[in-house]
Amino acid sequence: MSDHEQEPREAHPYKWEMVVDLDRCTGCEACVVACHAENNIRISGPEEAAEGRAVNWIRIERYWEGEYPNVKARFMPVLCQHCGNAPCEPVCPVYASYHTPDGLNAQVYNRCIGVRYCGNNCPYTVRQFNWFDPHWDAPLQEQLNPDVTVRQNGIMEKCTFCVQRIRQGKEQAEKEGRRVRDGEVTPACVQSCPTSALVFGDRNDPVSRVAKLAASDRGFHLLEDLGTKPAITYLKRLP
Amino acid sequence: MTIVAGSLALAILLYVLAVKFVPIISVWEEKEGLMHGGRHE
Amino acid sequence: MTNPAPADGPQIPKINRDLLEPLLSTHWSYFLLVGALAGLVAAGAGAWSYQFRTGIGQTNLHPPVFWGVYIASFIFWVGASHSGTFISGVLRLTKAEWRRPVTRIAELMTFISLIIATLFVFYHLGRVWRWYYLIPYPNQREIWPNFRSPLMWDAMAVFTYATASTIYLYLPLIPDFALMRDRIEDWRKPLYRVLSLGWQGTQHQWQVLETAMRIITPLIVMVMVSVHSIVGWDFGVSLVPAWHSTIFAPYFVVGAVHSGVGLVVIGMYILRKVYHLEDYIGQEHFDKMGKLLLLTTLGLAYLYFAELLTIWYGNIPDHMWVVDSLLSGPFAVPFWFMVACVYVIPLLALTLPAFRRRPLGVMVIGVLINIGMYIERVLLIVPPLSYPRLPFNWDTYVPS
Amino acid sequence: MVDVTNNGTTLFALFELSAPVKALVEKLQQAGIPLERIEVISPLPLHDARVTSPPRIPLYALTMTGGFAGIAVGLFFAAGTALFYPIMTGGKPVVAPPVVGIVSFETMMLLAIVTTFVAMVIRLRRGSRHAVVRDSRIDDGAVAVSVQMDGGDTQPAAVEALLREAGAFEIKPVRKDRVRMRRDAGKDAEQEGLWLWLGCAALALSSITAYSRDMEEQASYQSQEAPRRHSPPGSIPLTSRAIVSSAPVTPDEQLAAGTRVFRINCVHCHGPEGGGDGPVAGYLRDYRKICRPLMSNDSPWPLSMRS
Repeated sequence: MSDHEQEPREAHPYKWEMVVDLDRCTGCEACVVACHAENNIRISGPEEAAEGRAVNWIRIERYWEGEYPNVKARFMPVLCQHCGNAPCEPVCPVYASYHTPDGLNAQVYNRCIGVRYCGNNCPYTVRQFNWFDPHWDAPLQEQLNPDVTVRQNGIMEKCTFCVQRIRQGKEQAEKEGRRVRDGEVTPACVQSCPTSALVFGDRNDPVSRVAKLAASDRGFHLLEDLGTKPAITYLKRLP
Repeated sequence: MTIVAGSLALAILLYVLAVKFVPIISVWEEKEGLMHGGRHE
Repeated sequence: MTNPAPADGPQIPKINRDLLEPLLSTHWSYFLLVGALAGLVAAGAGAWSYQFRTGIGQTNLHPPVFWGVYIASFIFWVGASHSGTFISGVLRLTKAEWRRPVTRIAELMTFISLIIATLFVFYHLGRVWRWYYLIPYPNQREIWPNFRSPLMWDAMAVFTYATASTIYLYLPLIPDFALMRDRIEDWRKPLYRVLSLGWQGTQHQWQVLETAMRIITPLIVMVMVSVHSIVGWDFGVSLVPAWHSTIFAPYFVVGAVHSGVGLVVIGMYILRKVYHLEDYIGQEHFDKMGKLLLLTTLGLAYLYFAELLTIWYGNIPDHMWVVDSLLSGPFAVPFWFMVACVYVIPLLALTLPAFRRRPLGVMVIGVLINIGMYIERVLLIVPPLSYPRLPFNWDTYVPS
Repeated sequence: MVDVTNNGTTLFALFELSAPVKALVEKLQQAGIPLERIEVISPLPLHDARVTSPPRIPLYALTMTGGFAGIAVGLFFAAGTALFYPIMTGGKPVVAPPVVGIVSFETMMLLAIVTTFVAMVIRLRRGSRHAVVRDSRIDDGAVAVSVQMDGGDTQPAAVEALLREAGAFEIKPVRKDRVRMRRDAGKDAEQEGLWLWLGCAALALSSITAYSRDMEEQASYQSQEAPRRHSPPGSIPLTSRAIVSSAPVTPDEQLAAGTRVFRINCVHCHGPEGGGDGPVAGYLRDYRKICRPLMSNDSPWPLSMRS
């Protein structure tokens, strides 16, 4: 019997990546809501949000383009870039932050002891810290996703590319003896995006949508010059 | 802030307590200094 | 020695009497002070337990500023711990005679500062009840610390330094413990008997002790340099704008010595006043300490200038945001106050020989330097974190 | 080591700090007293009386040894253990030379200093068994020289003369029982030390075990559990992570799937062959009881699973 998990890691076939088409993004924040619902992200409430502690694994940054009357709002969804050379990983003293063979930056919650160095060292500031124990107002705790851990007070968390969906898809595919099909696995944000600005898939699959789009000449990476090799490609037509 | 202030107080407290257990000037080194030429004022 | 000092007879008993006096008699105000301090400590402990139960959120930290006053205090106290090692270690190495009355004061400070510094690591942890994840021992969790993390180097360095400085405090204490064992007849006697390790004062014992101190002194000086270098690298190796700098390690070491010497001056002054040690700690000592402070002031100013100059001249926007916020932005007031406390005032005052011979004056400079250095540590941490590379969520933070 | 209880006399003389101790010791040696029976006790190190010291102390060598051991520990921590579980983080190599250097430096220093200290303590304690009387006047600025003699007739007188000549302001013989008492005091100190260390260890232990908190103990975790309804017994989940296939499966496939599950979840105790010899089994209290059904031939366990 050929055990899949005994194969050498280098031979692992997936590399999960995302493409964000800024020309399509309308800033509707459906992805943010979907992410909250899928990943049991705690509700901060207005007071904490005012203190800057609102937790969003994906946030829409808004920039203004042009001078006053001809001004245009531009939106940029920013989530964990799942860097190939992630600055958050080597600084973790307990391996809570590490690199999976699939190219994800994993965050192992129950290892984390909350030194918060990763949060400082992330140039995209997408890592979130649990300042208090999470809570949900009355009916909301009924909709928690049983596939996702509730993170406790004192640990770091961040976008996982909905790793629970990825694993489900991979197990299903493995059971049927095939690779994961393009579009079979979608994180919640991608699934909910009404304009299909977000595309997710396996970059190692040359015919996947994500691989084709990432090769587009509109593509750029966020803070590319830092050498972090982000797994998210932004598309934007330059004027 | 209270924690920071409390820690400063703890540092001083430990020092104050240590003064009661340990001579704050090394006695034998002071004697040795005396032997080495008595530069005392 | 070839030329023994003549007729030391009455002087040595006087040393014994004077230096053991603080251990034997206690003024009522001492208990008042202990009580007041214990009250403050209890308040701090209460605050910590509250933070423990509710969460780190009580610190007012919030993204993007993940580190705040705790880490600043940690750096400050580790820096303060350099007092003992620098003064007693370096001066012992150079066989400076005037070190004698100062070493113990400084070594005690090292020891206590390190305890406090370690505490701040624990305050800082999000899940402090899981701190043992950092210890490398085989366990059923199959968790092993990541030695590539600067924080791991930090933990090891501080542990090494704490162990070494405890030993370093203890070694020259052994003969004094023996003295106290013979002179003090109360409940402390058994303690001293244990701690004096059966010290008799035989030449064999002296030789062993002096050999050990000769070996350990240079080692601990090296450890001292490495410890604050590593604390500096905590910041230097990161990608955060204005942290990512090669100068951090030497800058941290010199800064640590700066505030450490300042602290020792404060301690010297207070102990001298309270226990009437004017015969032992003279103006000469304050003069020498003042010169040391002048030296570290100049060194630190040089390094700080080099750091700011390169950022300013390079004019990389990411870094300039931080520097602008210090020079003229929201952090300008504490920044310029810090510059005055740490650099300008000490420089002006300590260059005057007449000023250096006034213990009170040098002590005030020590206080200013330490206040300034504490502010400097906070400014080192908060402004760079407040201006991440993506300008979307710039935000500062005020400690609670 | 000198046996201080033999039948002889011990003379104990007090001098001014400025007395020519070195010359005295040399004269005593010429008078036939072996060096190890002369002890000079002083309140501060007398660098010129070093004649009395035993051969050089191997502290430097021990420090070096400790340092090298420390380097080895550092290498093991930073490089060795990284190779056991090669986890890549952020593009850093599994064995990163600068890191190995930093970690090894700290462990080297740690072990070097601690070794030196421990060696010194051992030497000090051994030295203190030379057992001589301590006089409080020593601390007030005197040097004491004690000479042990093994019972010759003329020796005490000759030695006493030498001591006087060197300027002793007091000479007294020391009784044997006095000397022995000192040794017992040393024993007491050792016992007290033991209790002190035990107390410290107990304190440290209690501080470690004071608190424990887990996600599982939190209300927030239970709130996640509450709305989940239990499915009827025997039902098969449709969309969970459990592996369910709509396609009909052959017995062989089932067996393979079962083997896989067994290998993931059971092998640790039950062993690869179901023999109860897994690596964890030895740690279980009644592991034979647990594994017996699997070892017997009439057990329902499919022994054909071996592959």
